[in-house]
This record gives sequence, C-alpha cells and structure tokens, in this order.
Amino acid sequence: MAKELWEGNAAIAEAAIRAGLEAFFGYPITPQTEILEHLSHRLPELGRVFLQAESEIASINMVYGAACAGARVMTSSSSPGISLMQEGFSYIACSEVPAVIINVMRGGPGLGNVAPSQGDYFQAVKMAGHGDFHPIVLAPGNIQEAIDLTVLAFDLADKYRTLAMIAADGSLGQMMEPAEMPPLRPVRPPEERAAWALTGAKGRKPNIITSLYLVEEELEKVNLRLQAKLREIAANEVRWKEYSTEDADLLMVAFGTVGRVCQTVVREARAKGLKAGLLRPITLWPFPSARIAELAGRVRGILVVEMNAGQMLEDVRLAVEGRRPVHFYGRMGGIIPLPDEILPQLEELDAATRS
Amino acid sequence: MEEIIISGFGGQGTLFAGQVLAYAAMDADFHVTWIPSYGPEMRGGKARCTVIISDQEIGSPLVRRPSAAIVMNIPSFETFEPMVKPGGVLVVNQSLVPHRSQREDIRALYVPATELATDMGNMRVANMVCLGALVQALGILPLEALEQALDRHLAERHRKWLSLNKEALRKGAEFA
Amino acid sequence: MAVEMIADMELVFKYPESLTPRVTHYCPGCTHGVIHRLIAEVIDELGVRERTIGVAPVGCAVLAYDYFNMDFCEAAHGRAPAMATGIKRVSPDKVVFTYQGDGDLAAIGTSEIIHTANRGELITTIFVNNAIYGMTGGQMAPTTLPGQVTTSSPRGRDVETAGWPMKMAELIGMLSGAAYVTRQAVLDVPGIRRTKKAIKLAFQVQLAGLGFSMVEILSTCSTNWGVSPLEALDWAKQNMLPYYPLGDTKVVDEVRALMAKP
Amino acid sequence: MAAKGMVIIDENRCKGCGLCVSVCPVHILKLADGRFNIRGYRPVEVIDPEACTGCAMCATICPDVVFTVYRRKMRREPSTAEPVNAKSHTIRW
Repeated sequence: MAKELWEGNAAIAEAAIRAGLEAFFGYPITPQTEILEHLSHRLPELGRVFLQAESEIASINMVYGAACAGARVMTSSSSPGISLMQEGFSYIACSEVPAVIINVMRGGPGLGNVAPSQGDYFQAVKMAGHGDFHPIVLAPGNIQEAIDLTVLAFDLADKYRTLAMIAADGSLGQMMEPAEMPPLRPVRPPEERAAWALTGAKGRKPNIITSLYLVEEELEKVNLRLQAKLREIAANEVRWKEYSTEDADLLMVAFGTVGRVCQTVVREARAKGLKAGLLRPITLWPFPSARIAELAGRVRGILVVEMNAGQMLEDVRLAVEGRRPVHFYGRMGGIIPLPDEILPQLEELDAATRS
Repeated sequence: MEEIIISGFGGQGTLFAGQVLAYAAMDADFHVTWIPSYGPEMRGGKARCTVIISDQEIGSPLVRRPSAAIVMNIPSFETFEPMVKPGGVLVVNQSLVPHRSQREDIRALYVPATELATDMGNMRVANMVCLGALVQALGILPLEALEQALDRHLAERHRKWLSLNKEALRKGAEFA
Repeated sequence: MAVEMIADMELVFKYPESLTPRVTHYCPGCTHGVIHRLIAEVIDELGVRERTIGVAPVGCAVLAYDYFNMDFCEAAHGRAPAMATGIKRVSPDKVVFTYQGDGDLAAIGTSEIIHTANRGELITTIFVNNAIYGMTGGQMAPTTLPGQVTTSSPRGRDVETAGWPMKMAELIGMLSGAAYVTRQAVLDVPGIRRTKKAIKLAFQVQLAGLGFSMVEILSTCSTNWGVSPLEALDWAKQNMLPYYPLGDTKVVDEVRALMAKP
Repeated sequence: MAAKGMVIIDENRCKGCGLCVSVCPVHILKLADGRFNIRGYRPVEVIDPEACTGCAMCATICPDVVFTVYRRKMRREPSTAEPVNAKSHTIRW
C-alpha cells in the first residue's frame, strides 16, 4: 500500500480498524477527539460498533463489558479522561480481558491545557488504579510507529489477555507524516470468540468474569498468576530503538515526541564532536532496563529528557543503579523541548563527567 | 533540509498551505512532517504550522529558527521575522503587514497576497499566493509539484476552487 | 427420588434450572433470594438461559453470579449498565440484564443508568430498592426515607441536608429510551406474583427489541432495619409504599400490545 | 383421605426466617423446636401433612428455594386408580 500523509489521531483510529477493531466506546476530549470522529463514521459504515458514551467512566466500563463478551475493543482519551478510567483499568487487569487504550497526553495536572505532554508516564506505566498490575505501554515516536504499535497493541492485548495502552501526546496526535496502513484484517466472527468469553452458557458450564475474591489466599493466587504473566511479558515484549549508541559515551534516554527531538540533538551533538547516542524506549512498560543498564556500563553519563518533571527518570535511575550520573531536562505545561535547549544540557553532562 | 513555518490568523489557510507543501514533498519522496499549533480558539486566533522537508529521517518536527517562514499577519511577522535563520527566506503578506524587515542576512519577499487573492475573486487563496512565492524562492520543489498535490489531495468539497488555487500559486511565484 | 411416590400429583413448584444449587449468603428472610428466584424462573420460562448474560453489582448482590446458572460478570460499583451496554452492543443476540441495588443504581451509578435507559439499550435492569446500604452495614441510601435512622443518619434522614429519596422508577420512566419501567414489591405473595409478571414482561420487552426495561422492586433489609424478617415486610408496607407507589411509570404502546398477548 | 398437596422441604437450605410460616393459609408450617439444621438454623417443618393444599404460597415467599411443591391432579371423573398416599416430608442431609 502506498504512503499517505496521515494525521496521528486519524492514523491511530484507522490502524485500529485495520487491526480488526469491533467496537469503540469513547468520550470527546482534546487533543484526541479526531480518533473518535474518525471512528464515528468508519465503524458504522463497516457494520461495527461505535458509541459515544456519557463519560470516560462509562466508556471504560463499556469497553470492559464488550471485552468480557470477547470482542476486540478499545477506547481513547487524553490525560484527565484517563484519570477517570483508572478504576476500570484495575477491574480489567484483574479480570484478565484484553482491551486497548489510546492515551493522547495533554498538559496537567488538573484541567491543565490541551498542549502535548508526557505527564501521564506514571499513571500509564505504574497505573494509578488500585492493586498490583501494569498495562503494556507503547510509546510511538512517529506516525508510522503509531500505526504499527496500535496494531501490535491489539495483538499483545489478545495474546496476554491484558490491557495495552498507546501513550502518545498531543503533538503526535495532531501532526502529519507520510505513513503506510496495513491491510484491513477481517473482523473475528462472534462464533470464534474465546472460550473464556461471555457468549451464553450453551452446552457448557457458565463462564464467570469477576475481580472479586473474598478468600485472601484465592486473591493472592490470582495476583501470583498476574505477576507471572507480567514477568513473561517483561521477558518477551520489551522494545526500544537506539541511535548512534555503538560508540557513544553520552547517552540520552527519551521517548515519544521528545525522543525524536533527541534524534536531532544526537546529530547536532555529533556535528560538534560529542559522542552522543540515544535510546528511545518503545515499550514504557516493560521498560528496557536491562539494555539501559548495559549501556550505562559503557558511557560516562546519561541525560533523560521528558515533557514532565522527571517521571521516566526514576526508571532510568533504577536501571542504572547509581553507577553513572543521570541528569535530567524536562519541560512542562505542554511545552516540547527543542534541540537548541537540550544540546547545552548534553554539553553540561559532558563537562561534568570529564573530570 | 528546509524547516518552514507558516503563520497567520485562523481562517487564513496557513495550515492548509502547509499541508499542500507536505503533500508535494511526500509525492517527491522527501521525508516530511507537518505539525500545527493552534490557539485556544478555532477561528480568529493564531494559526501556524511547521513543515520540515528533508532527505533523511526527521527528528524534531519543531524548530525554533526556521529556514523559511510565511507571515500572514503582524503578530506573525513580529514573532518570526527575527527567528529566520541567516540565508533563509521570509514571505510577508504585505496586504496585512506594513512592516519591512531590517535584516540583511535573509531574503524577504513582500507579496500583497490578500489584495491579489481578492482581485482573483477569493481572498482565501492568499495562502496559495504566499506559498507560490516561498516555493519558487526556495527552489526545493517545482511549482508543478504543488499543483499536482492540489490535484491529488484537495478535498472533494473544495474541488471547485482547484484552478483558482493553482492560479494563486503561479501569481505568487512571480514575486520570487 | 420423591417423584416415584407421587404418580398422581403434579409438580407445581420446582427449583429453577437458572439457579445454581448454592445457598445464598443473604441474611435469613432477605428478599434478594425471592428476586433471584423470580428472575431465574422467568429465564427458564422464556427458554433463554443459554443466551443470557448477567451483570452483577457491588452491594449485597455482588456475588449474584454464584447463584445464577448462566454466564455472568461482576461490574465496578454503579457501572453495570455501562458494562451491559458494552456486552449487548457486541452481542446483540444475547439477553443481557443488570441486577443492582439502590446504592449501585441510584447513587454512584446514577449517570450510567440514566444514559443507558435514555439510549434505549436493549437490556433489562432489575433494581432492588431496600432504602438502605446493606453490604456496608446499614448506612443511608439515596432511597432512604425522610426521618429514617441509619448508621450514617443517626437522627433520621434530614432532607434539609441529605436531600430527598430518589424515585428512580419515575425518573427513568421519563426518559424516551425507556420502553417499560415499573415499580413492584416482594412484600407478600400476591406482590411477588405481580413482580414476576413484571420481570417477565421486562425481559420480553428486551427480546422484542422495544427498548430499555427496568423493574424497581421494593425489598427488605431486616438486619439493617433492626427488625425480624416478618416485621420487615410490614415495615416496608407501612413506610415505603406511601413514598414509593407501586405500578408502571412507563409503558410504550408496543409494550402495551405485548401485555395484551396471552 | 390423601392430602391435596405436598411440599418437600430441602431442610439444609432453610435459614429459619419464618416467612413461609406466616403465609401458609392452613397453618401447617412451623419452625423446628430445639432442633437445628446443618447451618445452625431452626428449619421449617410440616406439622400436618394431610392438610397441605399444595397452594405453593410458602414456596412463593421463600427466599431460599427450600420448597418443592406438588398438587394432586384435578380430574373431572373420579380416578379408578388407588390414591397414592404421598405426604409432605423433609429431605435431611
């Protein structure tokens, strides 16, 4: 299929359709509303389910219900809406049903603004919902990745019966780039829904989907199973990209939009004679800790750059375990740090680690 | 690599002009990014976009100092005239911006775009007039590439304006 | 084993297939058990057990899925109608119902029930109103009566500060998407029989694709009201019935036609 | 004369709430005296099986599906068959 100029939000929505999305439940919130709008005309014309819910709380619980019924389902929102959905995430995680969440992050806290941000790193990766769980979190840095990772999110959600979240930001949602769509996959017919799904107890014992386990040992057993699954995901699904790390002695770690901004910083730093490299995590959970630890052994220092006050920074520091200096540069309020303000930070790290 | 900012009021078609440029660059097999920046209002606010055209993978989709800019109103002139990189191009919509650049290290083109567009029958093609001037001055793409981009990508409901848009591009190119 | 002994007797009341054999955790005399049984009997009679999906609430009926012999899931507090919407939209051939108490439906889940009803979702809601929070130990519910003493309204519900009891059947009945909404009570045998008819009609409304249906059922909570199970029936009759009048609050013409059928 | 009706009580489902006792029109139900079921409740008992009419009011109000109810078949002509002397009874586990 030929490349087309895709806007990020529309690209994510269309990619979900190509991946076999059967039902979408969502609520408008800037800067992701184009996802909902795209699906509002595309899904009905394909005979699939589109429903604008009364709130993000209703959206996520509709997603929960449709997922329990065995359908391929997703919702999309932006930071304040994602906050509202956290309760649902927790239920979905414990019930082990697959669901895809698109989070096009905006400035916070509170109502914040509609400008791009990465302030949801913690609430995505650590999950603000109650109990012990993580979703798979995928952070695209460009439109092609947004498409490919959306498709991957559905496949991973299905494979592990888990939540998979796309953590994009407002700029990725609004920007346009040439990208290629995958072919349209057929929708899974209802009679092929999973054996665990609620499809009516015809000729079998009833299926019960619950997150309630009143006996402590039973709940612990569920938790142990969840943790084993998370370890399996961590072992199999960690993804990242590296730029000029082969000979780097200064490593930058940045994801999403600011990750690609740092690609420019690497080029500019190299032009000035600094041996800079970049690791851009694609999965924020599971986090590429092992690779960062490995690279930390080969560089003088690390610079983490984020559109927040330093959230992924904590995971980088945990990976590095204090063996190298880890500096941080972040902008908040919906501001994207530009190469000309990041480069001096890298030069400072260079100077500080030379002595 | 060209890093272009197109800025003006909402409703002046700055975002669309950037998209036409992005389509043309894509069709010519360049790497390209287009990223908007909206004001809080849908209309009447400031509307600008950044288009980056490159022959290698694009990192940052945003720049502080563009290599070229189209400024379609006074606030845009005040913001971006000082920011254009030395050797860069600045296209000024003279109809709405009475200022002159004092810089000698950039090439400034003064185009009475809104007047020309009005004379052509629709003031809304002022954006194409400016874009024609810019592309002609940069030389990164032939004017025909933009016309083809309009042919291929102009939304169905705007088809009736196709030839007017093309005419506006050519009219602007005369100023470069 | 008893069947052989009773050759010339006919079975007039048997254990429904749509219930599991489990004994419920409900307190002695709690009418949740009656309502469970009525739903199960209706599902048996309609022959839809193998295509029914239930959604349990948070509240005393949180474990309802242990007692119904059919596919079931457990919703977050108040969200059962949203969950049921999700299920029904991707499984339109299934029979979907929610079972909710007054905290779940009339407090935390007010938004979900109103919008689900207003969209005319083809689901059935069984709303059990006993004017108190049972599971958490007898706190004030949105349906607690004026002056009613609970553990969180120790001097009786003061409408000046706590507002008035929510009349959900009236509220939901006003919505255009609702096809059939009624209030019934399981406080005596004739009332139980009428309630069963209403539940059956509500499911038939769903099966006929006529719109959202809800049966509000006045129920008892002898434990938290602090009376015996028998006294609870009387307490409800004396105190709840005047405030929550029984009867239909919404019957669209198509439902009326359904009612007229034998 | 055989009873018109018969109830079978699944004693261990009974929670001794007494709702059935209150609605039985022929007053043949009572809660057991000094005897408890497996759950520690005084279960309902039938004190006069012969009087049971099989009206099923007990079963209708019972929250715990304790009762199974049979009723003698209604016939226009007298049956030639010997009436079976079925009586209400309790299942004890």
